[in-house]
Amino acid sequence: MPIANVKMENEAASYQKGAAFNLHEELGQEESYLKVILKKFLKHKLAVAGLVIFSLIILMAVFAPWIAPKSPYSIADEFAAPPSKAHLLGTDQVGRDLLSRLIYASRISLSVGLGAVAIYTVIGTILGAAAGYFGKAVDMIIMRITDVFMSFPYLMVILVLVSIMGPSLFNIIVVLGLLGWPPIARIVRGSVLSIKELDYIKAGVALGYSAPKVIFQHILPNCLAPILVNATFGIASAIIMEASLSFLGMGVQPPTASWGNMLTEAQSLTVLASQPWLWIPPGMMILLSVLSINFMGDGLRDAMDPKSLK
Amino acid sequence: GTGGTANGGGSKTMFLGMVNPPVNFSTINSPDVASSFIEKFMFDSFLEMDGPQNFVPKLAKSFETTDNQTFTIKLDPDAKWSDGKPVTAEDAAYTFNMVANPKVETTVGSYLSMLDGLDDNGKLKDGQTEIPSVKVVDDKTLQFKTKAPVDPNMIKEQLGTKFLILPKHVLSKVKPEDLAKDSFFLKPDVTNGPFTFVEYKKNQDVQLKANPDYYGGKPKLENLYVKIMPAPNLAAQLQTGELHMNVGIGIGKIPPQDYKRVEKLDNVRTKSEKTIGFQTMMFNTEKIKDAKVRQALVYALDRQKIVDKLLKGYGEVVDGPYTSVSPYLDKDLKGFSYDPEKAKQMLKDAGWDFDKTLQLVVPIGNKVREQSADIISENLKAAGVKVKTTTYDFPTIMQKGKAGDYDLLLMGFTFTLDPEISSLYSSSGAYNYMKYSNPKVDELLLKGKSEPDPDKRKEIYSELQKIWDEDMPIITLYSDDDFDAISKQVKKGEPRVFGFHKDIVDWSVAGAK
Amino acid sequence: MKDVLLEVNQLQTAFKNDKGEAVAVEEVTFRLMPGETIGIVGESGCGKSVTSLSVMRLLGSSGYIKQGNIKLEGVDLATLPESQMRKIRGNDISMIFQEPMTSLNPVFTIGNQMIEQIVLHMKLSKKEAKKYAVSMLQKVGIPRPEAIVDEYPHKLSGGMRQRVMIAMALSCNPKLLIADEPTTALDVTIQAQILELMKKIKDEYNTATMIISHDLGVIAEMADKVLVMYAGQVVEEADVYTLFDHPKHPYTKGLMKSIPHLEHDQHTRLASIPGTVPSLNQMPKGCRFHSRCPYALKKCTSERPPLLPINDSSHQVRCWLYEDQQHDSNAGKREVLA
Amino acid sequence: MFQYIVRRLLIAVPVLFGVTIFSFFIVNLAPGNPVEMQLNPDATAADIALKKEALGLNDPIYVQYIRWLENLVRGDFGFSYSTHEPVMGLIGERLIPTIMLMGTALLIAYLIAIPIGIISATKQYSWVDYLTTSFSFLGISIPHFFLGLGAIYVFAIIFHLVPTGGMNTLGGPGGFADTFSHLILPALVLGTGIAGNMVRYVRSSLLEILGHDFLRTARAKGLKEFIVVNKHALRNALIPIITIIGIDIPLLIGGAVVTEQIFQWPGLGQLTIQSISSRDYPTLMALNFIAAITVLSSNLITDILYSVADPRIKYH
Amino acid sequence: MNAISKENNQLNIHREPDSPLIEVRNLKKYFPIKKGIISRTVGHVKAVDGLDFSIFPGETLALVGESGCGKSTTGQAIVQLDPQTEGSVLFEGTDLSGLSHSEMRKMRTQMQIIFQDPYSSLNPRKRIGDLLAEPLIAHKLADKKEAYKKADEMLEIVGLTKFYRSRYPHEFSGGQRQRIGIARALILNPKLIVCDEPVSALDVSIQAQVLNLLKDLQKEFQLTYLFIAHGLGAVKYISDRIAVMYLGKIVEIAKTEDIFKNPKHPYTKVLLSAYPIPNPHLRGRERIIVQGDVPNPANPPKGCSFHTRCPIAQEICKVEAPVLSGEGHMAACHFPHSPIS
Ligand SMILES: Nc1ncnc2c1ncn2[C@@H]1O[C@H](COP(=O)(O)OP(=O)(O)OP(=O)(O)O)[C@@H](O)[C@H]1O
Ligand SMILES: Nc1ncnc2c1ncn2[C@@H]1O[C@H](COP(=O)(O)OP(=O)(O)OP(=O)(O)O)[C@@H](O)[C@H]1O
Ligand SMILES: [Mg+2]
Ligand SMILES: [Mg+2]
Ligand code: NI
Repeated sequence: MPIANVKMENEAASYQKGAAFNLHEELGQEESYLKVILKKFLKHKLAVAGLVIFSLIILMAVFAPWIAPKSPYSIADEFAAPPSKAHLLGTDQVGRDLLSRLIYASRISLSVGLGAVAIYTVIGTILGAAAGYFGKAVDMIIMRITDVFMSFPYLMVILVLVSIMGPSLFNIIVVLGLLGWPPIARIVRGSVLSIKELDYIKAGVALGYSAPKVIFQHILPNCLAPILVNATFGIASAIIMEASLSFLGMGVQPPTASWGNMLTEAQSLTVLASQPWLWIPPGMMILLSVLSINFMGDGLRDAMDPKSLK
Repeated sequence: GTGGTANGGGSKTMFLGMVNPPVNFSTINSPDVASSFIEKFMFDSFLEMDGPQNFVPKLAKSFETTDNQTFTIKLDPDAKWSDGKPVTAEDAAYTFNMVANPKVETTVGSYLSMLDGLDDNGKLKDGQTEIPSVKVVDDKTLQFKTKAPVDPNMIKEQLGTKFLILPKHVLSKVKPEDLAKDSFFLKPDVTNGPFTFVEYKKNQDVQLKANPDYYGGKPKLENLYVKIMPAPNLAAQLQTGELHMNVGIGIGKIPPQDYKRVEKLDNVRTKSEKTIGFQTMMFNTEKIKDAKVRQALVYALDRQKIVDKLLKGYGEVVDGPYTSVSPYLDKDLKGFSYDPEKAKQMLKDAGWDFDKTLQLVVPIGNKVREQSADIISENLKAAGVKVKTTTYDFPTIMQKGKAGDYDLLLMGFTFTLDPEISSLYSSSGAYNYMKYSNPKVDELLLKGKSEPDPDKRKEIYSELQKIWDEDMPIITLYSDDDFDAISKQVKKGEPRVFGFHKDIVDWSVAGAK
Repeated sequence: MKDVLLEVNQLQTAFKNDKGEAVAVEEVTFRLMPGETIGIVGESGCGKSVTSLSVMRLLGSSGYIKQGNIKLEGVDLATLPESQMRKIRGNDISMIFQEPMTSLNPVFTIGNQMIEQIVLHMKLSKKEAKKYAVSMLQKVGIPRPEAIVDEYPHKLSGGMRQRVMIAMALSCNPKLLIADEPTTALDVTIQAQILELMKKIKDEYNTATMIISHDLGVIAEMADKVLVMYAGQVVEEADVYTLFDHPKHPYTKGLMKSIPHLEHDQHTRLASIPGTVPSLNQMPKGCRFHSRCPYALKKCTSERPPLLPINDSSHQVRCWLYEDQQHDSNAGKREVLA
Repeated sequence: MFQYIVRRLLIAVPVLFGVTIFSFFIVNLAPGNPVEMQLNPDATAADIALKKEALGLNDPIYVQYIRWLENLVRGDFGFSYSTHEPVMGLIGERLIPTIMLMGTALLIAYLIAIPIGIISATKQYSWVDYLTTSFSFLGISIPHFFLGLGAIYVFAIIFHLVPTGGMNTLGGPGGFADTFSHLILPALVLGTGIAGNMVRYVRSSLLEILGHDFLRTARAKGLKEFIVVNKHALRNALIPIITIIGIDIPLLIGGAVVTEQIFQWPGLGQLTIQSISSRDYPTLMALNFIAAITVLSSNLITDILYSVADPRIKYH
Repeated sequence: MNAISKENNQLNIHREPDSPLIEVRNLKKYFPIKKGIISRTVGHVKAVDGLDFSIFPGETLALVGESGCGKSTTGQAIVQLDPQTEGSVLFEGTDLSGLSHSEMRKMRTQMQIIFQDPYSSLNPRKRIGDLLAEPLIAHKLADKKEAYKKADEMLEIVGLTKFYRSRYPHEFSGGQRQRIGIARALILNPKLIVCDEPVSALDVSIQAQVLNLLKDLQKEFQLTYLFIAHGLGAVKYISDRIAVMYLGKIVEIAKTEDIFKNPKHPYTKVLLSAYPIPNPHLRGRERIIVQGDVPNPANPPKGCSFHTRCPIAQEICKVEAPVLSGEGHMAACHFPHSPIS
């Protein structure tokens, strides 16, 4: 179609004259969405604090071999020794340097937390979106499968899967990832059901977009907030879950340290009462990373909320 | 005050703390030590072993043989079932027959395998219901005969102290195939021991009551509770006075990390005792074929450190299946001391491939053992051997062990004081996960089992221990001591490795403060 | 002259936000006599609702009255303690909102919500209050009031809900009724019903009414006098006939012209005000309308015009075009504001 | 409503069926086998064979499943492989303690979470809000065993306020007060764990409601802010809060394992762990079945509660 | 009607004069009401209950009526967003329900829709440029560069500037958003645009801008509009013909002037009379205020569906549904000439 140069008398004129001042202002702050989000995010003090702390933890994990003062496995003479010059955080019950273990453990715990949550968020999102968007039989079947999965003997399934695949970090992540999706699927389905009714989605259909395009490009980006909230909680639970898996011998394998199994190893009244260096540091690390992720999530959600951008 | 809030029992009640929950009270079909432990409060064994190979009469006034083949048991004439009926030789014979009956589910069948007239599994032939070699001589006298002469100590330990008899008059109507499921075993109401059953609250406690008509005299305690709790709680409850003692013997162990703390408590005293239980590391001899390599790996282990640090010194390093309690331990063995340099050298000499990674498989459930795995893998690494540790729950371990799906496997055992240990070392042994097969060993084991003379047996087992050190299919890592704490309120009674139930009738506690 | 019921003087209302504050209502001044109806018109976001909420003192935690006073029968509401203010709300001043669909609590019955207020202010027993509620529902023309009183809001149509809101608002015989876009969400035929009802009620109770709308038709139908607001300011105030016959402010004029009248000729173009309403954080200097004003003078871009009467009549306008017809008797006040 | 319930129950049947099939195969696929776990070291080959036969483990797995299903239809869960008790009894005796613990824990969770949630929602972005957020994360970051041990240490050992564990004082007078003193600590531990999660839900659902028009109406009536929040807002916020009961109950059944163990509380969680470690298939199957029923029925119950809390929702 | 479309007929000589662009035949859309154990359908909301009308190229047909009378449903059925239960929609003679998915997707370039709410009709997370270029790219009508160029041009056409392309919807006012919505609908160069209350959510001063724009665009691109509204003022300004709907049915359809000058159906009269006139001098005028609400479309009254509220209803109205009749100016009323007071 030849787009003719239509003259919009009134409006065009107005935009030249009246809106001129507006225009300049607005052109000056032409920003990308990402930048807007970033700016909003950076205003959120706690989110920034979270980002800083979390980045530090990530750095710690990445550069563990360079940061850790000792090998996380080598055994000193003093077992369960209190903090000292030689061992800044003391030694664990097998005489290993706690600080080093703590640093190395961040690799494991973060991979479990982030990895498992990433996997199940993807699965849950896809299934939930499909159920919500297509409705009818697809919805029915997916939701029944979700019910089945939710009423599953969780421990048993993990036991079987892990023993078939062998307990390794990767497999733990995969198994936790494969089992965690039902709540996400439900949440996403709910959001999709409500977003699907919005006019801009209808407009997408009217413009002749294919279903995957509508789902992935138009619907899903708009239900990020609840997914994000669930994911931050999920990370904490996955880190703790890994620890409780070692109850059944299915956790991260010794002598590898994770924050979770460092805590589990300290399961004793004596430790609780008189050897706090064994449990406070890993506990703090879990709390700190979970809190920082949460605050980041909060900040991100606020920053991405179109309402808050208005 | 301490204890005042905690138990409501008064001065005639005792509380014991245990970690492993008993499964059921089926005397002939209970799979675990905890069940047997509880059963022995309610059912008397023929004999009690109160020290290494020292047997004292219990239900049996006498347990004798003249030829080491025909044994005669005379039951206590006063022994009565709790319903007033006398305990008779018929009851004993009934129990023997039932255990040997191939239709009866049992876990104690092997105790009878040496009886004449039974097959190698200790079962009756099809169609038979009575063991021909077991005779009821009179009301109180039972006689049985073994296939060949045997060391009477072995019979006394197995049949004498572990075999509990059932009341025939209560159970005779139950079909053999239904016996295992009979409700009698959930609530044994006709028993012959010092205490009678009141209630078992699953995973909480077993409540027992004094049997006033006990032939050995009415117990001083009126009530006895065995409380079940996770190990970390033992120390707590000892401190609060909710417990009078832990039961020790592997089923009520205080975690070593609490030892110091418990020692410092002013309301309890502590004691420790050597045991016959031991923890091992098995070598899969099909995967690590070279005995020199296996020996080298043992040299690499700093077992003393495990004992000193993890067990806080309450334990010992031994090299074979016999701990220092056992009369059969060959004290002249030179043993394997920690020597990483030597280990390295030996490995090199044996042409060990230092790039190979060994799979160390560890069962979960025993904290110290899990921790020792960390030390072991560090030790081996120090010797240049790569190790990958994997933990599994127990059923999985059994499967992996059987399938030989491991290189190194940690496992603990408590056998009998008797040195018979074919199930571990014989090439057909049920626990021979090492796939260890040495015809000489098999022969000697058979010989040892059927040798009635203790001195000769000792020689045989000494030789075996030497061979095992040479072949090194399995190494004992340590034997941990029984560390027990007893409330100062207890006037008499304490946990014991041998003969726990021996003088239970005399046990007593002082009233609550 | 009768006593003034409500006197709003130089009201300025602001909201706290992360940048500091945003002034939503810059300058609003008006008086209301008992039984009189004042209409407030203006585009979305110009501060109509904030003005009414300021009178109710329901600005939420972030909003506050920055300047000015609001005198109800001589009592300054702007500084009244919250507990006193609560006694006035729902009693002396009542309010009807735009969205009848969402203004009633979905989990309580109609009766429940009415009784709550009646018991609170009229000190009746629950039973009496319910009877009274039923009679109020009857007054606003709800069929079967005895049954409806026990229904949940979702069972009612929008028009019915707005009737309930009116019944609720009137139940304590308020001196002042604030209706914030009472019919915007309703259909034309229903709107006509509600407007009719409001007129009837006003005649019966002689309640002073503040009616807010952006529909000039509704204002023409209901109001005695009209405030035109633009970007937080009153730009023109006049009695309804004057305003519609002789609008002065360019914005008011533009508004009047851009309404598609029914008698309007189909083939002539609609007049429209170019551009958009400036946002709160980008208020132009000088006259806030100057960027859209076809008659803007140089002065308009830099100096802010005051709201002054034209030729000493009751017709007030905020525009430099009429400077020579106005004389500033309030110079002092203007200085303060500038 | 009645019809709705019936329909939901009918839909639940295939789901239950799916769960049983899946869990039966999963349970049987687990390495290790029940027979070995029940024999002591000296068991003979004949004993093992007999046990296997007696338990029907020699049949193909689908035959075992059908047999199990047949029994189930007759209301029979079979006998435990390890204790030889009827599974029904085994579970029955733990059901009451489980429900008691769960109920109290939920109650405590709500008692903690709702006021805190309200405070942090009404004071959004204040330091109180951040503090409660941090505490709620503390709640989910601390493993239960740790919280449990800590509670025992503080309340039982240092202050002697409550016993360290169990359900009744042994040989004691029994009765409500006694049971309660045993119940309170584990319920508190469990409850605070859940509360952590719940505070966030209460907060966010209340925040959502706080922006609604009808609250302005309530304020315009002259109501006190307290009533506005706690009557008008909370009642609406309850609806999303109800959802998490549906999520929490199933979690509680399985998730109380550790707490039950530490406090020697005789609940289903402990039984689950034991059955897993002895590969007690019939008990495990029954537990899975009950868990599935709980999940499904708590879903149904929440849906019904929805319609009670929200008159707009009516099921047909 | 021909006066208006004359210009178009000249421009589109290849098209048969007077052949409708859209023909709606007996259009029905029932939404099921589900009940019972297996969610049996126990009834229907008859949202649209047998519509027949045509829209000719270049003309604007307005659809007015109260909330819930089925206007949007009709609009969405025409662009096949929510296909009809019964009846057919013919686009240039092609029955749309006979098309396959991919054929329908292609057909969508011919007809577009503009929504009422400018705030929910633009994806908040997409830049304006992307929003506009996306349809061209999705239909492979242009490569990326061209698409964005066209998007820029389109922005200029609707009176915005191309500098806005990298901004997000939230940065625009309602009127601007509605312009963007119009641009999006236009970019595929459709023949028909369904405007579902495009100005109801806008301020008075902005309404006029958008209405003018729509009218200008129609002239320029020979667009055909189905214009849905409930405000009569806007309708009067933009439409050539008006169809008045009540409870899923058309009760009157005629040229705009005819409707305003000479309404036949009492409902139309009521609508006209209820419309608040922005002139205080007309305050005291006679108005017809009907009582009661629109009946439930799941259970519409028998006979004439308006009889429950109709001031002139007779016995026959309760039993017999009137049919739409008349030449050019059609109304469905038994007493189309009775005056109402
Ligand atoms: N709670 C609030 N916090 C911050 N800003 C607010 C708040 N309420 C209103 N505003 C701002 O105050 C200005 C005036 O809003 P107000 O609601 O009074 O407009 P209005 O004239 O009633 O518009 P409408 O016709 O859309 O109802 C707007 O810019 C709005 O964004
Ligand atoms: N998806 C749906 N499911 C069930 N009923 C529906 C659905 N969509 C619309 N309806 C019903 O169909 C009828 C017509 O709705 P429609 O949206 O077409 O009305 P409308 O004339 O556009 O009203 P409005 O002016 O409020 O937009 C209404 O009664 C509505 O409740
Ligand atoms: Mg408003
Ligand atoms: Mg509509
Ligand atoms: Ni004309």
